[in-house]
Amino acid sequence: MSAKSKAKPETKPLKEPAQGKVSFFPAWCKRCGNCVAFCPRQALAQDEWGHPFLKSPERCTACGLCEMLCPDFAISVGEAAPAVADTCPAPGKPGSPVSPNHSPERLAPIPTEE
Amino acid sequence: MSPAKKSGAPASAKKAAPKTLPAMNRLEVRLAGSGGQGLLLAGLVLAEAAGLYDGREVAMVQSYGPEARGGASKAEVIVSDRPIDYPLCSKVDLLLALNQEAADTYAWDVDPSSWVVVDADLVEHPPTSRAVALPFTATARDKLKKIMVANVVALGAISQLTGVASLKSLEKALLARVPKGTEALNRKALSLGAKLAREQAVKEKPAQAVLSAADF
Amino acid sequence: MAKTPVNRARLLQGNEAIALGALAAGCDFFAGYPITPASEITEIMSRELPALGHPFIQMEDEIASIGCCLGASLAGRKAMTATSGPGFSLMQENLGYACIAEIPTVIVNVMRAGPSTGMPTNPGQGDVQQARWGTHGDHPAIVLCPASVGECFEVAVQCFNFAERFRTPVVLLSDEVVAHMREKVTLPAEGQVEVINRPRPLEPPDWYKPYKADGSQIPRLADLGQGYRYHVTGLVHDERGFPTRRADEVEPFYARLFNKISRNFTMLEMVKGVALEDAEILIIAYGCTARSAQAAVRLGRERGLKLGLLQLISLWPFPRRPVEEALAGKKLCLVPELNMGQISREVKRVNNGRTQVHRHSKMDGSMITPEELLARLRVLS
Amino acid sequence: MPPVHRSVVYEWLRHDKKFPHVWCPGCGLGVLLGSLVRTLVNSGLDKNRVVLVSGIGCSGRLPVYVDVGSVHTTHGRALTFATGIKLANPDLTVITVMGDGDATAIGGNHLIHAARRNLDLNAIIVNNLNYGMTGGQYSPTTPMGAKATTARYGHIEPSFDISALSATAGAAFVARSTVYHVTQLDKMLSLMLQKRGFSLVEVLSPCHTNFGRQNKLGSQVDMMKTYKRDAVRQERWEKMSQEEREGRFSIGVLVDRDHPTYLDHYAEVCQRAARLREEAKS
Repeated sequence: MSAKSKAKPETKPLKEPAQGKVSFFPAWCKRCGNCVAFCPRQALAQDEWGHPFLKSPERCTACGLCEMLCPDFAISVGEAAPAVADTCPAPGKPGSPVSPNHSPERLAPIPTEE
Repeated sequence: MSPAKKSGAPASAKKAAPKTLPAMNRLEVRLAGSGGQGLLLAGLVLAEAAGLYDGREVAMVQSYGPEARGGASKAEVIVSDRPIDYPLCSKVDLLLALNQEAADTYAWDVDPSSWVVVDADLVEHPPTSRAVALPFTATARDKLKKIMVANVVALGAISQLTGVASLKSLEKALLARVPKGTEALNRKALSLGAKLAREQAVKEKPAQAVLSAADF
Repeated sequence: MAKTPVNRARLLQGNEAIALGALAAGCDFFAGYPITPASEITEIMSRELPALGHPFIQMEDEIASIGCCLGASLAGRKAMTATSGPGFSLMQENLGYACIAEIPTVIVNVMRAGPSTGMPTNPGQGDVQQARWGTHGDHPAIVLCPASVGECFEVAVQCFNFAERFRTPVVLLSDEVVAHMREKVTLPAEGQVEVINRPRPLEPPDWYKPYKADGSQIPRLADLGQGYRYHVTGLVHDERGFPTRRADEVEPFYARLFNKISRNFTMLEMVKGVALEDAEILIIAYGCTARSAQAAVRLGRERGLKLGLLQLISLWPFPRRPVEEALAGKKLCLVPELNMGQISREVKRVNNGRTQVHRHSKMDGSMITPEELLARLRVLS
Repeated sequence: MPPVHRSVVYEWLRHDKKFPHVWCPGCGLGVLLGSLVRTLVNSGLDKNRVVLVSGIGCSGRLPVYVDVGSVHTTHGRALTFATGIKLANPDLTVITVMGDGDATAIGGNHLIHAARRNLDLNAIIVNNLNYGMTGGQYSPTTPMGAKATTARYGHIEPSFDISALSATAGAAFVARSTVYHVTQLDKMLSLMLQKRGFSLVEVLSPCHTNFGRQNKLGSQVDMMKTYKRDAVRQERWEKMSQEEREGRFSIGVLVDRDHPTYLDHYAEVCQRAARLREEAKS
């Protein structure tokens, strides 16, 4: 994140705050950081495990860029967020609740060399 | 084995059944010349005449590759009453050579019983003294004013010499192949060739003439 | 096709007969690249297919040609390509793809003397083992080989029928002599040719698994773009077509790939016998060499030699049972080939030391002559 | 373009295929996959009439995730299979996804001929400047001087400009985009699908695992930021001087022209052939 864009004055009035409208599917998230890095309003942040969360819901305009830039279909904007609980994940299911210390890479099929 | 024995048509048999074709047990014909002399067409017409109109079994192969565009090229036609097994000439019964190079290149397997027919003007040194030299190209040029029908003149001649295909069938096969508007020319070329063979070759070398033209 | 009098005798070239056979078998797609001595097939298809409203395309190379055929076949067409040795070498990769993805297609290889450019206008039979083992990895192969113009037509039809029935690529191995020679043939009239079409799925799309087979071991193939949205890959795949490396899925996959062919050996083993009943000396031959062998049998019998010929139409799977039967009780067997012994090796394997088997190899760009065979037999017997 | 609800996107992904997919964390192929699915949804195409074809490499794994007919072919040959599919059934929308090595090295010949032929195919070339799946060897698009596992001391070959190459070869539509400019990427893919004739979109995508690491370019976030920094809209690019263009690249529609497609010509051939047949019969 660049400091420059942070300092940008807000010219446009904020849209309706989109609190609760960004869902994360941790089972699919590979914690690449695209969403956090390219959120135009720096509404997202990574937790200590690298998983993104909506840190500043009031800044979110539900523009959907994080969803589009997520390579793993692990973010959904504009839907009611499923309850994220600290329970055991059901791997591979979109929206499945997952514990923060779960490693999604382990679920990925091993890439085959060609 | 002479062509006479092979084609199995003694002179007497012809008169008894003028409409029936004589039995034929594998007659091998090689037509050779340079690319552009129309030997592939001659071979096709010969094969179709013998196969489709005379009702015999035929196999035909032709030379491929660069020699088809100049140099010595050839087409080989095998005619038989029985199914043909080996499709190439094993001992040629008739070699037609329309230029010197072809006469030199393709005469390696002629033997004393084979017919060797060469163009009288274009083959200066026939491969054997028994060769029948007929003026195919000169006839086409002088009498028909179309040098390109020399191959058809030659076809008419070899039909008379060996009976490999009847003249009637040759004419049918030829007319089915040639471009529209050239039918009369080709028909005339064929009959001139047959006449050449009858008048010159058969008269001059009656010992070798096995089948006379009258029957076909 | 125009109502050509197909049931009238015609003078046809081997390559022409292959093209007409393919059309009679329902071939409605052709992609090819010119190469001697196979170009006539491509030329004829370029003339016939547009008139029928079917696609023909000349691609940028042989790799593209077979790729194009495989794509078309997946989209429901009966596709064929034709080439010769150098092009066949280029096709090997996608031939393997067709094997593993189980895509029906017919590849004509008109053999010429090789390796490499070799002798483009001279016959050879050096691609026999390549047609079997040319691709990497292990897979079964169906390879048929005609010896006459009439057989070119029949074998082309058979190739399509096998390809469709077994959902596999089939190679038609012709050679320069057979391809270029013209013979009088009477083709069957339209509708008199047995045509087999691939089994298509019987279940609705949601239940379809492209690589799940019934007892026949041959899965049903849906046309791409007709509601069945399945995945095709050259990776080893599970029944749904998705890549897998699980041993419990990989092993059955390979087993099925082989079983679908090996369970049908009796249908696939095609041979023709000539004078085998009382023969003492056996000749086993295929392609143009079988013609020399036929002549040798005729001439040999005229001279009192009891010769018989087993002509192989299917080279792969190798017709083990007919060859074993023909070998039984013969004192001598000669296998003439225009290579250094690619089929004689198979005959020796099948014979297992019981009969004297000799190869007769010739690699000078010309056909083996009947007299040459008789001379060889005189020396051997 | 109207926003596509994620739930619709999920409908176009294969439910029986394991997610998360095989690509590295942050790989641009995932972004492209999302963009492609959104575009397909927006285009109003019937799932059953779309076929995705790919070659070999990381990009080759893309079609398997989309719930359409999908063919994962041999290395470099995607366009040949696609040609066959399109000719066999012209009603289908055929989209090929290839990598830079796939499309311009081993499949380079097929690419230029597909463009020349102008068959109505859609080609997406994901350009990550190296061979990712096999471990970061140099490809025809690797920049001069860059490091690769087969160019340890710096790459010495000039590189291909994929878009210029296909434009010269005769493609009807050529566009360039990056996985950072994702809304623009959506638009380019949508234009590509609408276009008749051979249409191609070159998509720059970071390979931080191989190319990035070897050339010390940082994470994919850093690499995507360079796209943001260096990309210039084609309209502006045309007005820029040579010096200004140095080190930058243009994105947007580079070529958009109308000429008859292969199938237009082939339909004429069929008519001509059928007419000659009729004449010969009578």
